[in-house]
Amino acid sequence: MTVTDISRRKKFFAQGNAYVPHIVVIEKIIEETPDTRTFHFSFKDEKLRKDFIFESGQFAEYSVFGVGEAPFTISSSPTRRSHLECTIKRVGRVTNALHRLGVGAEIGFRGPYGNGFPLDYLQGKNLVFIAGGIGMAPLRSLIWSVIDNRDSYQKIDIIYGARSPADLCFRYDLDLWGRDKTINLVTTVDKGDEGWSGREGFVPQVVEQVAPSASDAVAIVGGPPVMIRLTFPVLKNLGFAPEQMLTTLEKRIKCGIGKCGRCNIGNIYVCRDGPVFSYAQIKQFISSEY
Amino acid sequence: MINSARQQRLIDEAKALLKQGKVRWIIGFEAGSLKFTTTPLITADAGDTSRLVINSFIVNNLSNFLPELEGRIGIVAKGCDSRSIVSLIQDSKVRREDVVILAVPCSGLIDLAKVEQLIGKDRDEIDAISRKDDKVIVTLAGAKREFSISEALYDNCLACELPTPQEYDILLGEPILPSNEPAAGQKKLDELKKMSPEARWQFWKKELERCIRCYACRNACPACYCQRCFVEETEPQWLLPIPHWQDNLMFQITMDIHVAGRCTDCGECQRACPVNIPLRSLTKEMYDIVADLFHFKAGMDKEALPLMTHYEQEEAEDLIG
Amino acid sequence: MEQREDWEPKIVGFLCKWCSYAGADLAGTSRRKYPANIGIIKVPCSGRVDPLFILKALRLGFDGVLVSGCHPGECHYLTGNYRARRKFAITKKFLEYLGVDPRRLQGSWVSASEGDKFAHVVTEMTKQLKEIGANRLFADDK
Amino acid sequence: MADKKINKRDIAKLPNEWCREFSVLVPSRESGTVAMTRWDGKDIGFLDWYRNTVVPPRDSFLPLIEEMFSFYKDKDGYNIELPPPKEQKQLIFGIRPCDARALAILDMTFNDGYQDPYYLGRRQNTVLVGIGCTKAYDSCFCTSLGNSPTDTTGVDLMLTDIGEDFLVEAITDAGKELLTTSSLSKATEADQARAKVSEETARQKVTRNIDIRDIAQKLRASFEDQDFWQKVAAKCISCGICTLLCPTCYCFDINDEMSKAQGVRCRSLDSCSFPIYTRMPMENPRTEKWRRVRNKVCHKYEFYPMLFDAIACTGCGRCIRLCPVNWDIIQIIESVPTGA
Repeated sequence: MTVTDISRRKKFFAQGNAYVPHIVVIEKIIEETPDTRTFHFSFKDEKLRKDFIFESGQFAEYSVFGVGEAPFTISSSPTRRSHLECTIKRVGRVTNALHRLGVGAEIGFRGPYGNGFPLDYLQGKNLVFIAGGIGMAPLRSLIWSVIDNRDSYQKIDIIYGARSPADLCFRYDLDLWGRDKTINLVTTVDKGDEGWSGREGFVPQVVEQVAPSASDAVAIVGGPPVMIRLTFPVLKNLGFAPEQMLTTLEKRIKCGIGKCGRCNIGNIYVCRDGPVFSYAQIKQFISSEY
Repeated sequence: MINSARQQRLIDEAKALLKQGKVRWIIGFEAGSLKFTTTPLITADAGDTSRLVINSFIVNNLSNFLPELEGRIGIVAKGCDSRSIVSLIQDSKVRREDVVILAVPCSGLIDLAKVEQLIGKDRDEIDAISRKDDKVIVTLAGAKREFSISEALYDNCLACELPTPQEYDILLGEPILPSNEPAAGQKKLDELKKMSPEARWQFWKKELERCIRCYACRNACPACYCQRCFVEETEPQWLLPIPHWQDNLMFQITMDIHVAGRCTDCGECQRACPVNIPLRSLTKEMYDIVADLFHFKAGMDKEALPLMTHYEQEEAEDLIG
Repeated sequence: MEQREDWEPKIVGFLCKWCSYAGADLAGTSRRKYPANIGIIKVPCSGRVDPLFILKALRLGFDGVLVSGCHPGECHYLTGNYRARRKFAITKKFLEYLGVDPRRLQGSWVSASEGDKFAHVVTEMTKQLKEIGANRLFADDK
Repeated sequence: MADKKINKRDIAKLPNEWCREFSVLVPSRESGTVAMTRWDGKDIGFLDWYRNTVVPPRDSFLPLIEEMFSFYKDKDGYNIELPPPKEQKQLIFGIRPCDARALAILDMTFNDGYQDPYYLGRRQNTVLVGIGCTKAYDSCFCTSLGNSPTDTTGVDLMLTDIGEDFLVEAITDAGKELLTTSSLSKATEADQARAKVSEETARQKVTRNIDIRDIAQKLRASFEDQDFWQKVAAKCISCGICTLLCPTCYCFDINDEMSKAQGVRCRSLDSCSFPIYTRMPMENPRTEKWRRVRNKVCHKYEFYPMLFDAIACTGCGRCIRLCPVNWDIIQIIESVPTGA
């Protein structure tokens, strides 16, 4: 394999420099869980607001000036262009700083980066979305995009789990998807509480129970590494071939454009060759490097 | 004192330890891939022990590897290394019963940088370097030149207080007494102390300007064993991972303070530095301060309580009002 | 660098919450006057003061650092201040060797009832720091 | 061939001439270590002692610390300013063939896909004048990697020691433009022959060799051989010397630095030897040192060739020479199991 050809990817450089961010303004903040927020934001630059396009699954580098940069996938759908969204869990220095910001604050944005989900490949297929916790963020972008072009796809299953009911993100979306007759939504939590009447159990187990058919289907998995690692074998048992399993990986990414080195899994750079991969592409390394 | 004899004894002992299952690992030195170098040999295979060497270039403080290995370990230790082992035991990083100390009385190691200075040639061009009593003999293009040990040994070796380990299981060779060159080992520090405070700070500023923040000084140091160093903390971020001299110096000062009472003046930090920062001129001063204020010398007394967990009612009183 | 006439030194004080912090409080409530040059950080014990804190304060450009705890024998945790003293002593000596004016780093024992002493310590330290001038140790221009 | 030569006595005339147009860098010991520093117009004595720098010349293109842009906030929000472009052109006098080739290898990464304006800007602004080696360190192994002590890959102008003179070869057009000084005379066929001998003599002095045939395949086959990797990583102390001072290592970190109202976004070199290099708040795929060692070796000899068809190593030997524990990449490469 040689380097992924990215010449056809859309690039939106500020000042002609791949490392310089655009300024975006936070317009709305949604408290998803006690430690996770979704930020709605738009470019400060009028023209860019119109011109900017991206693909589901692509990510961007967000900066809090004076604190630093961190990568997050864009969690809104490219089919809904009034603003952009990203969903961020408070885990480290940059995310803590982001959580301290309010509506009206300016942050830096570079992107979109990475490959996005292969829509051509997904079209006409049955789609099985499997997500855990904040791993729903990139999938949610694709789910809305699929819903907005519903006729191009077949059956849709969504299996979504979190540690506890309070840790389920995008509950407003789950409501809508739950009511949509063309979607089979299954939510689960590792451990329920008094108010919880739904399923209990880890995502891989629930996938086993739901047992989506592999025929003409593609499974799209998003979540913490351990969930991804455990879900692949379950899907394999259900008859999914390596090419039929997609995932989006998370690594420590700094530059976002394949230079700074740290996001590699073997010869693959998650930031430019991914973050969306089929199991076929990464199975050589996934056991020991992810 | 005959190296080949005690080297053979070391090989026999190490082999026996592994074969009899008395240790799981042997840590010693083998010949390095470059001239006048040795390299750590860490092995569980009795067959490898025949590669063990003892010579004037066994520089590394192998106790650095103790905390990361599991199981009982046979370790080759010079005097300074043995002090580090004692210190690690006192800090509960290593248990005494988990180490078999193969003690090597050491008459000092040859400082290749000094030799290069003395002869004005790179080490690659030297044919041979040998040690005879208090002389170091360098052979260059067939010609022999003699230097005194005070010219050619490491500064910390000249100041060595414990050439023969006190704490050991197997002693290889006859004990050696400390050399009488402590003043030679103190020369660089004395020069610094003669300078004005401003000039001293400027000196360190200039030296730390070329620090590349590779952390070799920290990683080569057996006293620096924290799983997570303050330089890696991000909340709060004590210093940026950008090698500006200010942060380099702050890192260095803090590290020296953090290892106070555990530093045995083994000299590994300075030796590890790829850009020749005279780090021992920092660590040795801290060593002297600790000795002066608290009569404490790391690893010299295995009954002593670690410096920072202990106190005397009456000490250093004039420093706080 | 020329020192401005109206320049005032900035001090960081790491004060033990069981004694010196209360002492500072007392100095305030009893309206005992002392310079406003000190910014106070409450610590659970003077033993909590890692020399790293001192270095960081100097690195940030503070002109002086004060570490203040309970008198010997009066530590809430019995021995914390004795251990603090060891750390403090080696730090002070070492910084002096590096070329830092020893007056930039000072230690004191101040109990909860010694509001006057606290005021005195800060006044005296401020005076000394005015003599030695601003901390330009980590400035880039020299 | 219109090669020139210059007498060694006149060598200072070259940088003297060049420093009118260029900021000339030469090897120096000024900083306490050997690095390329700005020429003071006088001392050309490095020719007597210089073998190679400790800090690779890569530092002139991808420096240890670099300001990417500055930012400040005013009433309209954040503003970002790029540093002004460097006006004066740079000339590195005395770069060794291994390090010049290293730059050609780095170009692949920094040119690919998204161009890196900082690195490439300096590359375009710099002329490289190489001096062929006459001596080798006992850690040198350039000849094993298809390189040679007098190789001209990546340089604009090449000087080869032919006894009393240096043979001066213009490799590129930029190199030709440097041949203006009157001290140059025409090289004869005998001089060319002497250069050949000189090269051969220098080659003989490179005593260490590795067999790199099928190395990428061998590494791939051994990727999961944990015993092997644990063994070769045992004595590594996870410092950053072998990476930060490697002429083909380029990994960097990006951080913000604040001073009062203004901030600077900096990039600084990073090392895959450090556990924090891959550390994320919740996970770290390479906490164990053998994984980091494996990544380092494989990146140079397997991954980089897969991506760009070039081994990311030029045999300069710095990683061996400067390693505090004499961790030796040659021995590692030699001992990779055949995977059969």
